[in-house]
Amino acid sequence: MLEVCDLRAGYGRMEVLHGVSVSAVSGRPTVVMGANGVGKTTLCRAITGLIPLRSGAILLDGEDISRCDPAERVRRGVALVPEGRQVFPEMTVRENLRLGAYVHGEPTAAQFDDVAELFPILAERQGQMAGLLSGGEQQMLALARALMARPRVLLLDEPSQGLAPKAVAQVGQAVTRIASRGVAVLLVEQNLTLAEMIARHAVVLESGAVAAEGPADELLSSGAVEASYLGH
Amino acid sequence: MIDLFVQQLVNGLALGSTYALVALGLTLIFGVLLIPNFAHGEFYMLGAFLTYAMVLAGMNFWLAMALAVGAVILLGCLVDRLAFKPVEQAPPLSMMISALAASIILQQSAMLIWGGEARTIPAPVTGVLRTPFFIVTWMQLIVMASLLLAAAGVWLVLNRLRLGLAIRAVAQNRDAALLMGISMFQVRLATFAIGAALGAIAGALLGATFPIYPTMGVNPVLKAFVVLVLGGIGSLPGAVFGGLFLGVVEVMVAGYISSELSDIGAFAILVAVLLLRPQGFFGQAQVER
Amino acid sequence: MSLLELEKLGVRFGGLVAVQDVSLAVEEGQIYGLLGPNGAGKTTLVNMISGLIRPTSGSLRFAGEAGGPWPIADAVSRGIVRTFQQTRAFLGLSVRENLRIAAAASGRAADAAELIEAFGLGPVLDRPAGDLPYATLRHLGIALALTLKPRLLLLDEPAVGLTGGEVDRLARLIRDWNLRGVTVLLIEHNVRFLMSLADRVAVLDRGRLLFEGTAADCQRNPEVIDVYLGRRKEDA
Amino acid sequence: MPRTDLLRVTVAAVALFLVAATLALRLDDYLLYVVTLGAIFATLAVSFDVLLGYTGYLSLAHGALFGVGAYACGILTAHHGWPFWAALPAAGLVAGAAGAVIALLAFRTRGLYFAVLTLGIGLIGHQLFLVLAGLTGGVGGFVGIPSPGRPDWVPLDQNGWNALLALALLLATFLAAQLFVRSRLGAACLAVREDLTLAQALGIRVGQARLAAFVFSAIFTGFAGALFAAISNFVAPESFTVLGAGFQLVALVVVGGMGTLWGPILGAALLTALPEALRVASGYSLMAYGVLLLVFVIFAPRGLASLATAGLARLRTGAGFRAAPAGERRP
Amino acid sequence: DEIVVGDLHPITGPANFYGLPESRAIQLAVEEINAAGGLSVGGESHTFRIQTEDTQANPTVGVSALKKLVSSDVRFVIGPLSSGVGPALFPIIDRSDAITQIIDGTIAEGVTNGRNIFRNQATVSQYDVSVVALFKAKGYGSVTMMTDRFHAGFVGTQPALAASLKELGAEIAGEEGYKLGDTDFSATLTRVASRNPDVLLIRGYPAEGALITKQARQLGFEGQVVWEMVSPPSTVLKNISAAEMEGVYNCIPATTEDYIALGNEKAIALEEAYRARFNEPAGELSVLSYDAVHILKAAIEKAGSLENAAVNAALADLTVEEVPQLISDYVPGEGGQLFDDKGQVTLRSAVSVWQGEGWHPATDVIR
Ligand SMILES: Nc1ncnc2c1ncn2[C@@H]1O[C@H](COP(=O)(O)OP(=O)(O)OP(=O)(O)O)[C@@H](O)[C@H]1O
Ligand SMILES: Nc1ncnc2c1ncn2[C@@H]1O[C@H](COP(=O)(O)OP(=O)(O)OP(=O)(O)O)[C@@H](O)[C@H]1O
Ligand SMILES: [Mg+2]
Ligand SMILES: [Mg+2]
Repeated sequence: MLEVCDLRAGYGRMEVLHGVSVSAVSGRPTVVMGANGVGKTTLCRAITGLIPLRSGAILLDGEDISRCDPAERVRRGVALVPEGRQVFPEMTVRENLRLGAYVHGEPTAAQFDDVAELFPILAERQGQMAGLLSGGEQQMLALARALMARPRVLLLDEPSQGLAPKAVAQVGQAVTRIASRGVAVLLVEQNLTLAEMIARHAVVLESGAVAAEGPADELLSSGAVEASYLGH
Repeated sequence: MIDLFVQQLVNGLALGSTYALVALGLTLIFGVLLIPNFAHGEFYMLGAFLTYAMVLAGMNFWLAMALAVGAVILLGCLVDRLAFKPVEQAPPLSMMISALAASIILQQSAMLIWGGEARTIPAPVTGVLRTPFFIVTWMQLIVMASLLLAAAGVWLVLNRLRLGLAIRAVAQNRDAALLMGISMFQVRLATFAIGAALGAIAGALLGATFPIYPTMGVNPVLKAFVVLVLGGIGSLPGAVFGGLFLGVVEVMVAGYISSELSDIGAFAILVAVLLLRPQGFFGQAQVER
Repeated sequence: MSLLELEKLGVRFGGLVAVQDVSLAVEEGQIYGLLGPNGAGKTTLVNMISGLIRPTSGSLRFAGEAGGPWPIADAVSRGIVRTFQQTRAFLGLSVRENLRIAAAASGRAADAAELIEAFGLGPVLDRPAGDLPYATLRHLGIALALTLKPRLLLLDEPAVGLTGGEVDRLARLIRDWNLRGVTVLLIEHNVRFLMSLADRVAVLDRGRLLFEGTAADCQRNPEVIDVYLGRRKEDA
Repeated sequence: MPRTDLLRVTVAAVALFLVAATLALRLDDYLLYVVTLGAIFATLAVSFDVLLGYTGYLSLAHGALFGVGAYACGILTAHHGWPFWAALPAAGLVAGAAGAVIALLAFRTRGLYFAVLTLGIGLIGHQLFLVLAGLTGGVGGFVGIPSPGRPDWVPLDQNGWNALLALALLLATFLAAQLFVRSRLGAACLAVREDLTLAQALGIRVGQARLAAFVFSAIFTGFAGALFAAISNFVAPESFTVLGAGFQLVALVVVGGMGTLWGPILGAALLTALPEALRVASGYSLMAYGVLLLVFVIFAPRGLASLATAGLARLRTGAGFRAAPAGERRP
Repeated sequence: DEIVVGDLHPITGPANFYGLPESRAIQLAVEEINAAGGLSVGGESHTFRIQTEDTQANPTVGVSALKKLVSSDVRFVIGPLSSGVGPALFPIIDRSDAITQIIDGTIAEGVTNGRNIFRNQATVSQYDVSVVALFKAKGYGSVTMMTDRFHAGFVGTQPALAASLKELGAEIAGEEGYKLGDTDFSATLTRVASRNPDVLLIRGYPAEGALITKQARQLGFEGQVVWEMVSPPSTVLKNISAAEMEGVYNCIPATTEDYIALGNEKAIALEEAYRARFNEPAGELSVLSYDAVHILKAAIEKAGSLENAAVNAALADLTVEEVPQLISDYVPGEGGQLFDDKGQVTLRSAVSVWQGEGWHPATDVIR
C-alpha cells in the first residue's frame, strides 16, 4: 500500500536518511526500530510531508505522493501519530477528534461511536480540555484523532513513550484491532513488548539506511538485531 | 440634570469600544500567527481613507465601507505575503521590524496619495440620543453595536465553523495542525483577511467621527496592544473586555482627576493590573512541566 | 538518619488534589524508585521537593534540617537537584556553553572534564544542544545536574525514548554516580530499568502512596499489579 | 583561554576606536555630528542588547530611561551648576535606579506581557517628562544645557570633542558589556534567556541575574542620555517617546544582530546613516527608509552580524554558508 | 553669483502638511526674484539658490539638517516650523556668527535674539492679545481652556493668558489638556458642560478643534466656543459642518486664506502662482515663508554685502516700508522697524467669527 523507495531527507546541510526503503502493507503491521537519532522520526516526518525529501519516492497505491503538501497526503489516507503526543491542549477532546476528521468535513456519529468503543475513557471525557488529560489519555487521544481521518496508512511514532505498562498494553490492543480492520500500520517503537504485540514485520535502521528486515518474531528475537540495535 | 457618573460611564464604554474594535483584528493575527502586526494600524487607516475617497465621490457610506473592506482584505493578504511570509523562519522580533517597515511604507503611500491634512468622513448617521441619564451619539451606538457584532462574528467563525477550528488548531500547534490536513496557506489567508477586514471596518466607522490622516493608526495600535495584553493574549472576550476597561479607566481619570493625567492614569492601571494578574484578565497562566 | 524525609506532603490545583499526604524517607546513598500510573502525581511530587512549586500542606526535612521544601535556588544550594521529564538544556547554546553556565551558576562545580568524559560529550562540545541526538541530549541534561555536585539527584523519567543499549548505559552511569555518593530519587515507567537500579521503591496512585518497600515486594504486590503493572507478562 | 580572548577583543576594540576617532576628526561638522549621534545610538544599542539579546527581555521603557539620563544631566548641570563630568556618572546612577524600580515591577511578567508592561511604563515616563514641567521644561523642552567641558590642552573644537566623547563612551560601554556577558552574571542571563525553568532548577538566581542585566543596560542608557543632552544643549520629551526612541532601539539591535555586541553597533551605524543618506530622496525619504528596512529584515533576518559572520566563514572555508553561530539562534 | 538659502522645514513626517507649503512658497518667491533679475549687492547681481533640508519636525533630525546646511556653507536659513525644532536649533545658531536665521513657522517663545535670529511669524502671546481683546469686548464671566499639551507655544503662555483673563474679571472655570491626535474628549467635555462656563477656549490645531467643538455641542455645552489656532476654512470644513461652526470666534492674526478673503492682491497672486505650480491651494503659512524670502532679500540689498554681520545689522534696522512685497500685515515699530529688539515682528491681531462658509472679521470686537 505505502511504499517508500530510496528516500533521502535531513535538516539543513545534514542528511539523516541516506536512501531508505520500507513499506507498509495492510495485514502486515511493520515495526521500524533503530538506535536513537538514526532517523526514525525523520522518516515519519518525511512520509507525511512535514519535511521535504531530497530524493526518492513515496508511493501510495503506486502513485507518487512525494510532491503533495501534507494536507493532500492526509486526504489521501496517510495519518501520523507524532512523537510526544501533540494534542491541541486548549481544545476539548471532542474538538481534537473533529480536527482529526478535518479533511473529510464533519465526522459522523458512527465515527465517534467507534472511538468510544476503542477508548471508552475518551467518550467519558469528551468535554474536557485535552491538555488536562493524563499522559496516557493524551496518547490515546492522539491515536483516536489519527483514526478519525479514516487512514489507509497509519504511522505511529513511539506511542509508548512515557506510558505506564498498563497503558502500553491498552494502546497495543487498540492498534492491533485497527490493523485487523485492514489499515496498513507502520510503527516506530523501542518498546519490545509493544513491538512484539503489534508487528508482523520488522525493519531495523542503522546509520540512515535499512540494516535488516524480516518477519517480526524472527528478527526481534535474533541476536543480530540486538547487536546493532540495542548496541550490545 | 444629567447624572455625571452615568454619562462618564457611557463615555468610557463608547471610547472603550473603539479600542476594542481595533484590538480585535490584532488579537486574531497575533493569537493565531504570532505576528505582532503593527501594520494593523495602517489597515485601519486605509479602511478610513478608502471609505472617505468613495464617499467623497458620491457613494453611499455603507457601500463604500464594504468596498473598502474588500480592498483592505486584498491588501492585508499582500502585506502578509511580502512582509511576513519571508521572515517566517526568523526570530519573532524580525517579524516586528518588518511590521514596522510595512507600516511606514503604507503610511507614506497614503501621504503621497491623500496628503497629511486631517479630514473626517461625512457621518452616515448624525444626531444624538438624549435619555434622562445620559447622552450618546448615534454614531457611538453604531460603533458599540459593531463591536458586539464583530466580536460575535469572530467568535462564531472560530467556534462554529470548520475554518475556525482549523485556525485555532494552528494557533495551538502548527505541526500537529498540518498533520490534520489543514492547509497553512488557507488558514493564513483567512486569518489575515478577517484581521484586515476588522481593521478596515474600525477605520471606516471611526473615520466618520474622528479625523483621518496617514498616521492615524499609530496610537490606536499601541492602545490595541495594551488591550491585547490587558485582556490576555489570544482571548477574544479579553480583547473586548480589555478595551472597554481601558476606555472607562481613561474617561474616569480624565473626568474625575485631571485630563492631563488621563494617559498616566490609564497606563498606571495597566501596570497595576499586570502586577496583580501577570497573564491579563482572561489569559491562562503558563504552566511549567 | 534519612537524607530526605517527606512529612504528609500534599498539593492541590484548584479542585484537583494532585498529591495527598505523602510521607516517605530516602536514606543517604540509596537509589529510590518512584512508580505510578500516568497522572499519579510523581512529577508533581518532584516539583515540590525541588522547590519548583509550593506544597499546600506538609513539609520535608533534608539532611537533618527541617523547614523544607525550600525555594528552588535554596534547594539547589542545599544539594537537591532535579532533571526534567521533557529534557531541558539550553538548546540554543553549545554543549560547552551549557556546561559553563551550570558551572558558573553554582560556584561549586564538579570537574567538567570528568563529566564530559563520563557522558561522552567530548565529540559534541561545540554543537548547539538543540542539534544533538536525543540520547546525547538526555545525557547532557543529567550532566548539567551533576555539575552542581548534588547530594540528592531527582531524575524524572531519564530513560524515556532511549533504546535498549542506551538504557543500559544510562543505568551504568546512574549507578556510578550513586557509588560516588549521590543519592538518587528515580521516576521511571521502564520497570525493568527501575527495578534493576532501585534499592527501595514507592508507588503512587491518584496522589496517594500506595506501596512502599523493596523492589521485589513491589512486583509481587497485587494492588501494584492491578493499578500499574497490569498482567504479569508485561513487566518484562 | 577566555582571558586571552577578552584581551584580544579589548585590543581590537581600542584599535578600532583609535582608527574611528582619527578618521572622524577629519570630517566636516555635519558628518561629525552624524558620527556623534551614531556613536550615542550605538552605545544605547549595545547596552540594550545586554538585556534583549543576552537576557531575552524586550523592554520598551528604555526610550524613557534614555530621557531620564538626559534630564538628570540637564538638571544637574544647568540648574545646579555641576560640571558635566560629575553629572555623567550621576545620570547613569539615576537611570540605573529608575531601571531597578522598573525591573522589579516588570519582571513579574514575561514575553509580550513584559514588552507591553514596559511599553506602559515608557509611556508614563514620557508623560512625566511633559507633566513635570518644573524640572524638565515640559513640552517646551529643556533649554540651556551646557556642553561637556573641554580641557584647554585638547586641540579640538567643541564638535570634535563631542564626537570623541561619544566614541569613547561607546568603547567603554562595549568593553563593560563584554565583561558583563562573560561574567557569572552574564552566564546566568544567557540561562534565563534560553530556559528560565531550567535556569532555576540549576540554582541560578534568575531574579538577580535579570535585574543585573536590566540595571546594567539602564545605567549605560543613562550615560548615553547624559551625553546626548550635553552635546545637544537642548532636549525635549519628543526625543524619548516609546514609538520613537523605544522602538528605534529594538530596530537597531535586530537589524544589527541580537545576541552579539558588535552587531548592534553595525545596526546603529546603518540606521543612523541611512536617513541622512536618504535626505537626497527628499519627499520620498521616509518611504525609502521603510522599503530599505524591510529589505534588510528579509535578506538578513538574523541581523547584519550573522550576515557578516556567514560571509567571513565562507571566505575562510571557501565554501557554502554556515548556519548562524549558536549565540544568535533565538531571542 | 549664487546666494544659497537654507530651507529648513518638515518635508516628510506628520507635520509635512504645514511644512511643505512653506518650503514651496520659498521656492516660488525665489523663482520670482531670480526671474526679475535677482538681487543687486554692492552693484553686483546675484541670484538665490535654495537648499532644502528636511527636519521631520524632530529636534535631532532638525539639528543634523542644520549642520548639513552649515557644512555646505549655507549662511542664510529660513525656518523651522515646529516648536520642538526651534529651541533645538537656537543654541547652535545663537553661538554662530556665520548664520542668519529668519523663522517663518514656529510660534514658541524665546527662540529669537534680535542679533542673528529673527522671526516674521507671530508668537503665541500675540495670539493671546486677540483673546484678551475678545474677552474685553464681550465681558465674558467664565472660561474653560482646553490646550494641546504637546504644543509648547500654547502651553508656555497659558499662565500669562489665564492671568490676563482673570484681570478682566473672567473666572477660570477649568484648564484642561489634550494632545494632538486625541479623538475622545467626552470625559472633559462632560465636566465642562456640567459647569457650563460662558466660553470654551480651544488652543491647538483645527482637527482637534473641530472635534472638540462637535463633541462639546453633542454633550450639551451651550456657551460660546472660541478658537485660538491657525485654521483655514478648507481644513475646518473637512472635519466639521459649517452649521456646527456658526458663530465660533477665532483669535489669531490673519493667514493666507484670510488675506485672500480680505482681497489682498499679493496674497491672491501668490495663491494663483502656487496653484499653477503645485496644483493645489497654498498653505496657511505660505505667506509668511514668502515674506521671509523678501525680507532676506531686502536686508542683503540694504547691507550691500553678503557678510552675515552686515545682513544681521540690516535686518535689525529694516523697516516695513522697505519691503513692499510683504503680504502679511506687520505692525511697524516706533521707527517703522519690522523687528523689535528681540528680532520679533508684530502681526496685527485679529478676531474673526465663523459665518456661513468661513471666517469673517468680527467687526463688533475689533474694527
Ligand atoms: N529539527 C532538526 N534540526 C536539525 N537536526 C535535527 C532536527 N531534528 C532531528 N535532527 C537530527 O536528525 C537526526 C535524526 O533524528 P530523529 O529524530 O529522526 O531520530 P530518531 O530515530 O527518531 O531518534 P529517537 O529514537 O531519539 O526518537 C538526529 O541526529 C537529530 O539530531
Ligand atoms: N499546574 C497544574 N494544574 C492543574 N493540574 C495539574 C497541574 N500539574 C499537574 N496537574 C495534574 O496533577 C496530576 C498529576 O500530574 P503529574 O504530572 O505529577 O503526573 P505524573 O505522575 O508525573 O504522570 P506521568 O507518568 O504521566 O508523567 C495530573 O492529573 C495532572 O493533570
Ligand atoms: Mg524519534
Ligand atoms: Mg511525570
